[in-house]
Amino acid sequence: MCLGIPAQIVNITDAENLLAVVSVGGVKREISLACVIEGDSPLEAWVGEWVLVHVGFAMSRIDPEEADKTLKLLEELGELQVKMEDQEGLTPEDEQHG
Amino acid sequence: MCLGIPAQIVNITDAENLLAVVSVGGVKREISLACVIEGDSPLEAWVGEWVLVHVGFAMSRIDPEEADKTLKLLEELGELQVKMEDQEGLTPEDEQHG
Amino acid sequence: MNSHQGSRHITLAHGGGGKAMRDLIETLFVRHFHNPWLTPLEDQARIGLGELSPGGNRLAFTTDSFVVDPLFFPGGDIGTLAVNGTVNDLAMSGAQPLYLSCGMILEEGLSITLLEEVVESMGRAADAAGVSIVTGDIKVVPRGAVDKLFINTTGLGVIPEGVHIASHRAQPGDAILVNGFMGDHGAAIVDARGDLALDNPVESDCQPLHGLVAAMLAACPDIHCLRDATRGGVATVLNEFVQAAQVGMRLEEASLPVRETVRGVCEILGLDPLYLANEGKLVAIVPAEAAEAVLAAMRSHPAGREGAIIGEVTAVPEGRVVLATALGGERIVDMLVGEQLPRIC
Amino acid sequence: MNSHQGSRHITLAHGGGGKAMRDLIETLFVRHFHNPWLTPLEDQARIGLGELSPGGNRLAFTTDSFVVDPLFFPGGDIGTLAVNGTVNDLAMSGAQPLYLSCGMILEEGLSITLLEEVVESMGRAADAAGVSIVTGDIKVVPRGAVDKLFINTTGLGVIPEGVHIASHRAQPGDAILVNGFMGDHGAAIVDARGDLALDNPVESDCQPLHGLVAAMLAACPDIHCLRDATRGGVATVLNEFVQAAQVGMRLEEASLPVRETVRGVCEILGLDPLYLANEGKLVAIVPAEAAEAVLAAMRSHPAGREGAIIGEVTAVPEGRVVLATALGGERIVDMLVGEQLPRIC
Amino acid sequence: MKYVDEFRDPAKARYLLGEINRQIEQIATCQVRPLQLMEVCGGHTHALFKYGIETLLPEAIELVHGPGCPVCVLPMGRVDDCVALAEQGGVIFTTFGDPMRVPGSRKSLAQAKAEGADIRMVYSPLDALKLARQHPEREVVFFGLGFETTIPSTAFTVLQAEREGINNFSVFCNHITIIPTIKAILDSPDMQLDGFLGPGHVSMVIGTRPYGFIAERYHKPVVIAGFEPLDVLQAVAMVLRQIAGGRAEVENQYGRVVPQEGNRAALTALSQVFEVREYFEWRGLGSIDYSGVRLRERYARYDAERRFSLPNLKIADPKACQCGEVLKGILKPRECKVFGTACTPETPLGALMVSSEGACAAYYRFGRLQQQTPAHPQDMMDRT
Amino acid sequence: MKYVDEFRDPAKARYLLGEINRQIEQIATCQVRPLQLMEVCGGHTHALFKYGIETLLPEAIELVHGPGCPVCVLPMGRVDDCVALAEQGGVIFTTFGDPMRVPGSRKSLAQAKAEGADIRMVYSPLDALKLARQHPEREVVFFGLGFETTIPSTAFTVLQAEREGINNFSVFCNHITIIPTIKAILDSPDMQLDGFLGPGHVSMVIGTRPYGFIAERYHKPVVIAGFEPLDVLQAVAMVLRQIAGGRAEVENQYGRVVPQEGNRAALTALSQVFEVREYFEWRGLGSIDYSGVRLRERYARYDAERRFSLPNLKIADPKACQCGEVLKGILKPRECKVFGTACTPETPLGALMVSSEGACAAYYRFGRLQQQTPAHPQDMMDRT
Ligand code: SF4
Ligand code: SF4
Ligand SMILES: [Mg+2]
Ligand SMILES: [Mg+2]
Ligand SMILES: [Mg+2]
Ligand SMILES: [Mg+2]
Ligand SMILES: [Mg+2]
Ligand SMILES: [Mg+2]
Ligand SMILES: [Mg+2]
Ligand SMILES: [Mg+2]
Ligand SMILES: [Mg+2]
Ligand SMILES: [Mg+2]
Repeated sequence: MCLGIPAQIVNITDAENLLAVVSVGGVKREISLACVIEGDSPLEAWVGEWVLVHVGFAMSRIDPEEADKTLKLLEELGELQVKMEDQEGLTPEDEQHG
Repeated sequence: MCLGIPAQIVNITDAENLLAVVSVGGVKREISLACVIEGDSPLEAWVGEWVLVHVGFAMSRIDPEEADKTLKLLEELGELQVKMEDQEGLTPEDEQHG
Repeated sequence: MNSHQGSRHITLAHGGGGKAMRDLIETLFVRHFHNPWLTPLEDQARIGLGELSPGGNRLAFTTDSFVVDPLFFPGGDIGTLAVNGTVNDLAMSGAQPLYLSCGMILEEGLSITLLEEVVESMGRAADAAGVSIVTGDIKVVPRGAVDKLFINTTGLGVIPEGVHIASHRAQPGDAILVNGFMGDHGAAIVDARGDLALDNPVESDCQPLHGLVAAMLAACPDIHCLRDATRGGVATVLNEFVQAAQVGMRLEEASLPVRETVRGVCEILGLDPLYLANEGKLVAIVPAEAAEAVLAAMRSHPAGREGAIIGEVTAVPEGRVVLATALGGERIVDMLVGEQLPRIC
Repeated sequence: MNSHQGSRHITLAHGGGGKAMRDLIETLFVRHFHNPWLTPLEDQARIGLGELSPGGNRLAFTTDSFVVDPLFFPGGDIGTLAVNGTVNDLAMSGAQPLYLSCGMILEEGLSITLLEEVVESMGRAADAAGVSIVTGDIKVVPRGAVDKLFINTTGLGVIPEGVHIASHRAQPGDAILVNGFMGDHGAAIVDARGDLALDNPVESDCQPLHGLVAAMLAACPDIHCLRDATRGGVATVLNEFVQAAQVGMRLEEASLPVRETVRGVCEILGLDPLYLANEGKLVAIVPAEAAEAVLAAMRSHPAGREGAIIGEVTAVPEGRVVLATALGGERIVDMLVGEQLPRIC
Repeated sequence: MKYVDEFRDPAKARYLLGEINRQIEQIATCQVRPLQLMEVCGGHTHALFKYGIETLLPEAIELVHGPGCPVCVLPMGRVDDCVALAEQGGVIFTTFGDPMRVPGSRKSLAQAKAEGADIRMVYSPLDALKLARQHPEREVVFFGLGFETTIPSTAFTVLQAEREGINNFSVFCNHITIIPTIKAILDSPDMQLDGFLGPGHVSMVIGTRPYGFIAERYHKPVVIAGFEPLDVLQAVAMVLRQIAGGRAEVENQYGRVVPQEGNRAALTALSQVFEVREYFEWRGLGSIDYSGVRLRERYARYDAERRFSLPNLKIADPKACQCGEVLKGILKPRECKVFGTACTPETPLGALMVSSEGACAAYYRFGRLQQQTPAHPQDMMDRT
Repeated sequence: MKYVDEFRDPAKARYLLGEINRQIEQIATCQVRPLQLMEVCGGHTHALFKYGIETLLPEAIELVHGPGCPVCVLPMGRVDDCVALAEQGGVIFTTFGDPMRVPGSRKSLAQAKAEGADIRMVYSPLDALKLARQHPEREVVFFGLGFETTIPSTAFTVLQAEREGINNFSVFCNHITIIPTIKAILDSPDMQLDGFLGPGHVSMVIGTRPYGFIAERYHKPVVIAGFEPLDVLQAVAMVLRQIAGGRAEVENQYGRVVPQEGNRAALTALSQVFEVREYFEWRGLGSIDYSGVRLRERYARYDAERRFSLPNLKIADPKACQCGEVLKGILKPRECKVFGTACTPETPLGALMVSSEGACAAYYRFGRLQQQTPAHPQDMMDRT
């Protein structure tokens, strides 16, 4: 459930109603920031940020460090695997349908 | 102004609202007799009568005797003319654009 | 039609290019139109030029859209109209009509039963006219974007060598013929929706005319002009002819064939049968010396029983159609300006 | 257009068969479509069979109605679509497209300026594609009975001898090609009406493809299958092929050309570019040994710059299109059921 | 068709033409100038052209096409009011087909319909009432148009609406009456008429007596005439016979339809619902006293003029338009400066070019023949 | 596209598959029966099929497609209510595209639209509110559908309507919550699950804590997962690692989007506008306590259930339909008696055949391959 897409905030269009424009691969749409704003932090600070958009609302700020962490972990896994395979004399392809 | 057509009353469809069906060359339509009914003479008596119809209302009962009278008069005129032409040795055609 | 179970109505999916459309085409159209050109369901029908050349040396190619409302009317429906209308436009060049395309635009929510009636009726009309519907297209548009159902048919036929029918060929002295009562179709549908509340026994004259044309060509291969008198009626066709050929015409009011009931409709609504639409009537201009032979050929064909010579081509007044009234007077029969509206005054 | 003085809108009179219609045809259509077949304004165009036979031995004959909403969209309009759509259906048989008919259904009240824009655009597209619009028809229906303007075009072309393109000819081992980015048209119009409030830089790929097809045929006269991937997209065409030829297909996800912006539209709305409509894209099935030559021919033609080999025909699974995902997994690419609807989940 | 075909008999027409020619010979004026007979009614104008009657009449008779087409005399401001009504949200504007193309200052009803107004053509005011019954959530306005022939049907429809308690129906009343207008024409100083064909269908409602003043005060013959060719020809012969005999009377050629006393039921309904307006504006003729009617106060809720606010502007006829002169018989249509050039049936400047009863449209459609063909050399520009 | 393409990298997927296979080798159960992992969320089901992930996973893992597609679990009676609302005069019924084709007892929304109901697809509840603003004379009803991911957006829209004083807008609330449902499944006696992929987008709203009971009380591992292929594969690997290590914890694979504490602003709005229902009916699963929400009394005027009278009938699922068993993982889609025969995407009997997240539709569309081709002999009927 709940199709969500990462989108980058391009500009604020209606600060009063918390509306901003996001871009997804160059396609733009106005969405609401109502679900991610707390207190009265300046809206402009959101420009350039990535958010997860669902039914026209930003529902979460995407954390770039967490994303990097995940990807780095997987890279390390790959390196580890290469080492193990070298030891076992197996190629990863053979394991694929394991 | 005032396109009117002779139509024959075929049957009464709604006595209360004075509606009847007329026929014009076999084409039928419901019309109102409101403009030709006076007092409460029986509507059925109108079936078979010819009326002059305008915008969905019978506006006049057509008098068959008067119609005959007009046509007879023209026939007599024709007979008279033939006699005169016989006297004058003229054909009616020659006079046409006279 | 298993895939429409529980849905007797057209939905946008039927026009989406996917499975629902494919099923509709196969269960409805291929079934009623079945022929070897259509069945491969390619994007285009392919017709050997060799199949065409024995019939003549030129293709006739014509298109019409059909938007009649109501879809079913006394004497026909949009399907018979769509086939016969295009068959007739082909026939008016002297061509043997052979192949038709069929483009349908359907309104979301249209009853599939109704659609099938129309498709079946097209199939029957095509069989009767000896033509094959060899390629087609379906579009479905959202409710309200079209009024129920429109059909386009486009036709191909082959014109025999030596036949040169063209509107500019009318010559002074030529005879003017029609193949029967004028205005039946127009009178039949003028109130088929019932707004004017007429109870009207007139039926549309919708019929294919190529058989009749073939019979007429047999009697006189040099027919000068032919046109089916559809929208705008006989008056419009004659005006097109006098303008194209730079001649005049003189019609005899007394010889114009009009059904009593059609006269009735015209009297009631203040219309003129010369401008009423026909769907099975043609106007022919033939050399004077061939007029009686063509008339005889017409009258011996079922589509021309009440055929008549209605006037002749004249040198003057150039570009004008004159009607000699029964009374001996004259008037001009002009192009229709605007639509013919029901009159009360 | 003197006769429309004071009325910049289509009225029912423009479809009445009378003077207003005649004027509209002469001032608008004849002007923008001008060619020797149309100008006589007969009920049918006449085309010498002799003009056709040098080009090949079979006619291709196809019809499509165009109902796009909005009428004008990024990269084209209903007029360019109506010409190129039918040109492409002809081209998919290998034919040289030659003649088009044009049936227009207009809504009472339509702006004549807008109509002229469309007609002009059709004229330009026809010139660009080298085809002549030789016969036509106009119907005007009461306001509300049609949404502004629909066009039917029906086309004629000649198929060169020796070319035998048919959907049942796909054979295991054949290569599957497309001539560029998928889904541009569908992505361009999915929100051209603005209901979904997207600000969308995608333009329709609307273009004629017969030049490209000629170049491909020059590289390989034995192209097995060709189809333009319009409604239902590439997925639908491939499914039609596997069913007609009783073969299977295997696509490589990684080789599918999709524009970044089209991916964006698909991500936002939950759509699949394989099912998005194209108006200038074809799918070709060619013998494996000719694949590289055809690809090279494609890429050297302006309409095929981003052409790609996207997969191959397989023996099994019969009747099924399989996609090998970039990840190494597999899934079936089925016929579209229903329309593609924007999703949120 | 009975009461139609018998009255189109060519043989009898020939007798009548013979009679007409004989009468002409006995009228002295004819040696000096053509006799000017006005057919008041547009129905006669239509019949004259439809049957080519003018081409059969001798040169010595010149027919002047009078103001008796309710469409032709509709002022531009009233057309604008119609359009304004039709364009109000929620309104279904119902009308006979005839006025659809009459130009207003901005647009005609046909154009308003093309642009989206809900305008429906009806055959009868009862059809408009039916629409009101079917669409209780809408306001149905009926465009009441016509002379005394038509007024009673509108009156009965209003009475029926009241009887049924229908409240979403109203009449935009443009009904006019013929007698004050004939009087205005007779009083016009630049006018020289020798006799009148009286309007047959108006007369079946109002009877023959109201024309008495024409004979008595203005000493012009009047013959109430039917609309078939024989009716028209016989009426012409009867007028000529009066002139030849030095008489000026009201005669009734159309006895089969027109009773001397008119139609009492119709007149009762008419005066129950309507009252005379102090004046009414006619296209080309200007304001004519007591020439229009309006709904009485008691029926105010059926009166669209009271129910809706209307622009109600007096719009001057286009400068080039000479409809007024043509209506009064001072100019023949072809003598109007814009006839056939700026003013054609496709782009009418004046209302006379719109309605099929309008003299200009009739001349343009049916009458151009004589201008172009030498077939009838006796036809001069001023008589066809 | 950023945050998308990186997470579809085939090389990294291979590493993860290697890791998964290694973990499998260390799990004893796998020698006896396949491990059953439930992906709760339909978004995961969709991703599994879209990327062909199931065809890559070892036989020893069986994915059970859970109840997390709000369209699939919509009971027939609620669809009927939607149709009834949409068919009320004056109503504009707005909905996401997804539920358009779900069968009701008489018809689907798509059919109702084809038959004339004014049903419009929207991308956002704010678009529905915009329609209400544009059509003050109409009643705009928004079909509120979805789990905690979607509820806050509906809540904010209601608050916005209140702020603007828009009174012709209401929500037909079918929002449901995932936790009680997972609990119901875990309590089901015929259920044998070894671990869960947690719903990533629900969790970005509710956070990770609410899943604690699964680990603590039922001793099953839970990994909150994203929706890209690497997310799913990594989450599977993480679940396996917990099983292999004998752990049962709530872990978060989707840290870039899901904060441990969830989204406070969203949760505040949610509980301001909505309150938990005592029970809610799910298709196939029957009534589940506290599994739905409704608008609070304070927002009654935005509640379509209070504003309109609805049939509100409980319609039994078709007899042949086994959606419930499939939803609980007891049957695989292909084991349903009507799969592919009476029930296909064109003529769906159950909702699982409609939505692209429905397990049956996914199997039918993407999954038939393995049944027909010998290319993957290791695929058994019960696992594809
Ligand atoms: S030509 Fe036109 S403007 Fe002149 S009098 Fe006739 S209708 Fe009026
Ligand atoms: S096949 Fe149909 S009825 Fe059976 S479980 Fe799937 S959706 Fe439900
Ligand atoms: Mg045609
Ligand atoms: Mg035609
Ligand atoms: Mg024709
Ligand atoms: Mg097509
Ligand atoms: Mg409709
Ligand atoms: Mg086609
Ligand atoms: Mg096409
Ligand atoms: Mg195609
Ligand atoms: Mg045509
Ligand atoms: Mg429209």
